[in-house]
Amino acid sequence: MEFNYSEEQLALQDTLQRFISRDYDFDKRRAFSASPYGFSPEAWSQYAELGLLALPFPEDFGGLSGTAVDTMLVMEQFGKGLLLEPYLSTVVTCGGLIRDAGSDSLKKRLLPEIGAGKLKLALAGYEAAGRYDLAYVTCTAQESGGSWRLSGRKTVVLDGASADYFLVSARSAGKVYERDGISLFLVPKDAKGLTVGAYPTQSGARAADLGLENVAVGTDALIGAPGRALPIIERAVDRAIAALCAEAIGIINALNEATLNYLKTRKQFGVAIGSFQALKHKMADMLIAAEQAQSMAIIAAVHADSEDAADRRRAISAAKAYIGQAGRLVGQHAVQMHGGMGVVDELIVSHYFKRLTMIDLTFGDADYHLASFSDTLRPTA
Amino acid sequence: MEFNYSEEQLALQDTLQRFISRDYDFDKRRAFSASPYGFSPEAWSQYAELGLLALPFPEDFGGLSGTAVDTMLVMEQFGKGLLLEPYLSTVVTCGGLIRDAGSDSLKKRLLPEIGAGKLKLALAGYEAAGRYDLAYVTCTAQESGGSWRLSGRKTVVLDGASADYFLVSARSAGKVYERDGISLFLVPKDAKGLTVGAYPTQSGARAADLGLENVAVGTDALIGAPGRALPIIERAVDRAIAALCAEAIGIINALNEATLNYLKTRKQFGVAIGSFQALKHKMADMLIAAEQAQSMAIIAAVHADSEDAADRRRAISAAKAYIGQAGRLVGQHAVQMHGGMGVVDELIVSHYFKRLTMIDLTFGDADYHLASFSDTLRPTA
Amino acid sequence: EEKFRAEVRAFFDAELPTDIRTKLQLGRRLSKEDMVRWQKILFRKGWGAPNWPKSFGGTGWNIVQQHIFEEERADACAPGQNPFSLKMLAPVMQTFGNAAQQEYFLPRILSGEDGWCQGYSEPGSGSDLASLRTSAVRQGDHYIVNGQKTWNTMGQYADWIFCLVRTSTEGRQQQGISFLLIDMKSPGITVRPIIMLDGEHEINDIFFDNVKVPVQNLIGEENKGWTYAKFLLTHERSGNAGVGICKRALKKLKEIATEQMSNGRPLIEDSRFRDRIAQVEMELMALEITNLRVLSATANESRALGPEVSVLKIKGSEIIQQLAELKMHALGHDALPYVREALDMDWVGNPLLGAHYRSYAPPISGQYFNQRKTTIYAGSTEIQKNIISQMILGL
Amino acid sequence: EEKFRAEVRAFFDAELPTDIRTKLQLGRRLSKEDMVRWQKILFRKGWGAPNWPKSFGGTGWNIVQQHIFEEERADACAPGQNPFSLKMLAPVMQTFGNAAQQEYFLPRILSGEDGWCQGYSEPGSGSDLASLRTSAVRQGDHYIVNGQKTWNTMGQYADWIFCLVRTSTEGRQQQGISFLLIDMKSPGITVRPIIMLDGEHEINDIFFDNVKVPVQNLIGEENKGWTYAKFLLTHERSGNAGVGICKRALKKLKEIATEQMSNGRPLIEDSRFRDRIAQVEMELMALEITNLRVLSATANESRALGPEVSVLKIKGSEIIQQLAELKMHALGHDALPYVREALDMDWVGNPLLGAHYRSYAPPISGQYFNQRKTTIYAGSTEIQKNIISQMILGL
Repeated sequence: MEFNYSEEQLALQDTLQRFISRDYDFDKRRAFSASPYGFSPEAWSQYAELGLLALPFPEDFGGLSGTAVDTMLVMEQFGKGLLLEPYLSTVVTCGGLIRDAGSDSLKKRLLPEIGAGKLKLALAGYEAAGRYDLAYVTCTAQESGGSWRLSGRKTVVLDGASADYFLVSARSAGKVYERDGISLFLVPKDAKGLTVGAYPTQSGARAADLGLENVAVGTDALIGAPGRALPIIERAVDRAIAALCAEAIGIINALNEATLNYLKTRKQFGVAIGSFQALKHKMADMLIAAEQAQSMAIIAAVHADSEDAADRRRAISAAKAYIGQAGRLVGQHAVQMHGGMGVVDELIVSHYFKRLTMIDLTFGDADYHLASFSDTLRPTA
Repeated sequence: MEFNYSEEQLALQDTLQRFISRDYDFDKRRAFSASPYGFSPEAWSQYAELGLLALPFPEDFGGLSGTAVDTMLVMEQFGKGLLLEPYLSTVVTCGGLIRDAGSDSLKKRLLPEIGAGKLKLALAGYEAAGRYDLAYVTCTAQESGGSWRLSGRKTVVLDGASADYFLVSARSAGKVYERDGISLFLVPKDAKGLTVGAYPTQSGARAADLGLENVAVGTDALIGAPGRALPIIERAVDRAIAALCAEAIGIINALNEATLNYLKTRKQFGVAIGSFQALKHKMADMLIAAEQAQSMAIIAAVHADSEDAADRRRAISAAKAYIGQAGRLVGQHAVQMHGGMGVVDELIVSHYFKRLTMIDLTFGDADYHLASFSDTLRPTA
Repeated sequence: EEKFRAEVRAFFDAELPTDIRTKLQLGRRLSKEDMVRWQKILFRKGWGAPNWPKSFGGTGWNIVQQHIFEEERADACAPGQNPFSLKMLAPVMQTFGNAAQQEYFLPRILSGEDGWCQGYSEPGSGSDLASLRTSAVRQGDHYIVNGQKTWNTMGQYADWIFCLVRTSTEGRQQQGISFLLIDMKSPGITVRPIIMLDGEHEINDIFFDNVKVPVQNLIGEENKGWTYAKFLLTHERSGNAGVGICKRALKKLKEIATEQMSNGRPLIEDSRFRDRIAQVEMELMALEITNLRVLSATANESRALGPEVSVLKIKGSEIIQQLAELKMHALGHDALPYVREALDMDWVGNPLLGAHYRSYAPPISGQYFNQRKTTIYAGSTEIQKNIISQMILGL
Repeated sequence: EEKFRAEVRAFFDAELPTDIRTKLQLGRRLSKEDMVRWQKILFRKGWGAPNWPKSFGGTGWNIVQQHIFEEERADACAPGQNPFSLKMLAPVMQTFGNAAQQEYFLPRILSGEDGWCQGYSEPGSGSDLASLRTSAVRQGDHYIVNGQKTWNTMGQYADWIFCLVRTSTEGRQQQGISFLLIDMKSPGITVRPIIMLDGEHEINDIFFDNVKVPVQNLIGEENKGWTYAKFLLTHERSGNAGVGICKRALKKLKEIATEQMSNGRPLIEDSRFRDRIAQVEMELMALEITNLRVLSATANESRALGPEVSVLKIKGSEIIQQLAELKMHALGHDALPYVREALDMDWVGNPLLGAHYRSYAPPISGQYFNQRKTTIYAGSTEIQKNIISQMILGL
């Protein structure tokens, strides 16, 4: 394994850091979050100019053929800057899914548009009563005379408020929880019969619930073979998890930096509070957690693109579980050590904490992934 | 609930404390542990004189009609002094079982003898492959012409090396793990066909495995109705668990006392190590754990004699689980803060630690009882 | 005791207004009017001050009765009474205040006419309270107060504020502090809302710009304020094990875990999640007894609560945080939405979201965030451990 | 790297004596003869000192190769080589020793002729090493050594001991310390066994009563010993993440959890116990990468290991302790017996017990007790956190 970033990667990292300090400070971010779509369209076009939106796509489709490690590096900066733009949904999750499972014509149609910042996508894979199980699909898909008709509901579609297209999982055969019989469709936001109920999230972005009533799409809207979409979706979500892990690392490191700085500057009883051994040792625990979490994020990135589903499950679930736990420890300690300042809206610390908490709750929390990692340890498994 | 000991109870406590400091210091205890039976027969007769061995029995059988709280108080001292005598097996577990489930003639025969220190008993309820499940009984009992014949094996019978009688659970009907069909028999140590394989335990006492080959006992050896013994045994074990919890409290408090004292006297870098905040806060955690554990031991004692099995299960399992966890925290911290001195045989600290660890592993460890407590929370349960 | 408990429970069943009960059940916002209304109801019953002696119009209940009342209150989803008025200011005023102060202020607290807030912390003085700098300079028969208080809870609703102010800079920090009562309507007072991390307005900065305060509003002697403040702190700490509130939250958690589905079964049937609940429930079982042991010990030795309340504060705050965290995790994806309007009773809601977003869901995540404060305020966990190691362990 | 790994593995498969391998697999006692025999085998292969430069007869392996060797060693159940000889004394001697010392001692270490032990800690000097009091007084061409060392590991087997001794009481404590090499056969040396809490003899008190030590056995300069000691400590800390040993223990734990039964199924099928294993396995997965990151960083910047090894030490010791604890809990009742003889290979055993008391059972509980030392020795976890907060965090 190579643990050092390449020249290009360091340059990219540097560019993003400068972008954040120049165009995305905490106050600007607050304004972006308050705006209708909960992010900055200007920033989005800047990402396009920087090539970020085409990073993971093949050259033939105007991409830069970036690796999962490149994505990791970008997402770390998204964490550090608490960037609100729908990069995870559009580029990593949906873009990556289309790259891996889309037809050539679809790739030609969408990837360059995504790369140019003209198109935003969101994955509608979860339903209310299914918790974190992507196989819980009650939304129906019926084929009739050259078109599909979708009916049902999807919940907490991340970045759903601004998406131009949704990737909707629907059941074309089988019963709920069956792995077979799930199909995936590309549905435009203005499709007849589609309702988008948008709302803000705890971390300041936007999500939406979808209602589909007999929504008609052409057969070309089908991605992958009918009834065979679950592995495709799982792979996309695993990649999204690896990216989320990287975002969490960006936040964890930022929180440690902020807390360490606070310990050195905040004075009580006439001395910097960082001179108290109990706080020193807590800070040491936070550093250890950050180092270990970083290692797990690397494992996730290295296995994110693996074709071997079992090997991927083991790495991704272990990383998501571990980073969920580490994020909890770092987030709670950071707030605690900031005292009163840790629980007010004024400082970025509480916003880091909230985002970290929501990352844990996205795509399955630490307990969910600990269980799925644990289940891979069964001799019978 | 009454949280204050009565005059008599305080007097008893005081007597035991004086006995320990006079006749049972650490060096004497070491010698007792090394002796053939792993305890002091002299101490045993002193307990008889003090009335300890008749404490929980009704007056009609020469007892003092002591409560579970009295037993708690005695067991706390057993913990503090790391007393090795088979009080838990003989008086609390088996004596209590006979008191509750034995026939009048049996009580007349045994309880006064136990009270006088002339008789020692041990419960043989577990089998090797059954882990902590008392319903795992493969040992067989067949009735034929006015007598029962027992065959099979029992494992890790506490205080089995010195017992005059064993209470042996055997299956007279049904399949392994079935709650019905388990019977309980009083078997003398010299019964034909009984082999007693004794060995020392990690906490310096003696246990034994039993082999039974067609051991014949009379019908009067049967305790309770045939096939109906499991609830009787479970109740006796629950009472034993409550007593173990109290013993653990005695040890936890002794460890905290020893550690606090070490923190105040041990000097490094020119100061008492107790002046380091990280250690102060650890010590505070140990005190908190001790207080909470004490409360749990009280809950266990108050419910130990409850007829309501469900209510008992909830209290006993919660207490055993919680005290197992608290003991782990206190034991590990105490050893850690004693540094090198914590991991050598010389100081009593390591012996407290080992006993506390073995208490957790007796009658089901913290995880086992957390699970059984958790299962009582099921709405369907 | 059981008779008393029954009486209390019956009262709550009969007298607690349904609209207020519902708000608390669902974790919706309470208005000032709600709180005053409830205080007046209690006052009519003669229960305006559960922790006061009869002589001042209190109930004269012993510490165990107060504990039972508090437990039943939480279980009934009744609002807590203003702790700054009843548990902090009043004991100080009853012990160190003069007759005039007692006769004027205490009845107005009982009747709900006056609500108080606390002016202790300052930007530079959190755990290190004695370093406070807000000044009060004597001018004739007034003090002129200048400075800033922060972390002031519910000041936006309060009629009066009791403040620690610096009346002297001589000698040790502790020796120059006085305890002053200030009318919130006084000219020169500005209240600036501080938004908490859950987006709610609960605390404030309070600025004093040449605020005139009559000298008769001084409690006890000038420069003796620190003594009164320490006295107050032990009273503040009393009963903050919060066993009643924790039991309520545990009940709620189990309801949620029974409603939410996982693998086609109620979440609580998942042993992994249920074990988490069990772990906290054990802690709470223990805390309830520990709390009673502390109370009965103090009762028997008839003394004020000592440092052992630090144990209760640490455990109580940890448990309420763990319960809040589990409730949030029980929601799964439904923990992500942040719908402010949903915190008002009249929210009709986003129909799509509303279909699965249960009535209990809206406040849950915010409560987890907000509850982080419980290990920080009223003496952070670190401070409590310092107290334990110093005053109990002698380290 | 994979080629190298294969070569190492092949060697262990071929050359490691079966009796030694079995002893380690089952956690039985190793004799001195076992250790010497193994060192001689490695020496013949030219691998007598994996961490030494070629110039001194070492392998000259880089830090990653050493890591691979260590990992394979643990996986193969081969004994570790004497760390006091190879990882502690040798680097000091190679850096600060004179030619005569290097030519005489180093070859004898390689060949297994000499085994060394360490004389550092004293009853009054644990974490605070510099306060040591064992004295060495110059008399002609000898030092006369008096005092007591404790916490000495494996001294009962050692031929030589390297000691920190006080040669001056002037100035700062650190300035009066010298680094001395002492023959364990010297008159005046008494070795008193210290029994560990698991009942085993692993460490000793060593008493020096007017022991004569030739001056040529002084390393470097008199009173400069503290410099050499600190140099040694960073080398001691290297590779003490113990990833290889942890992996081996994890494998063992899974074997045990597959053998032991619970509810009629293998224990590992119980999700509650399996989740415990999973939790530790995750920590270990992370530590393996963290360890490699530290190694590659040091390699790239071609520098000695820095304070980041404290992170490895803390995590590595916690993980090995957790694995030992889980192994013990996996045994259930079989964790209770304490059968000393069962730790010798030739134990026939108590037939009844033997029927279910598996070959892996006898050492398990003792190992849990014994492993408590790992967070204490070589810089306790508390000391390591001090190092992190001071040297990495700048607190």
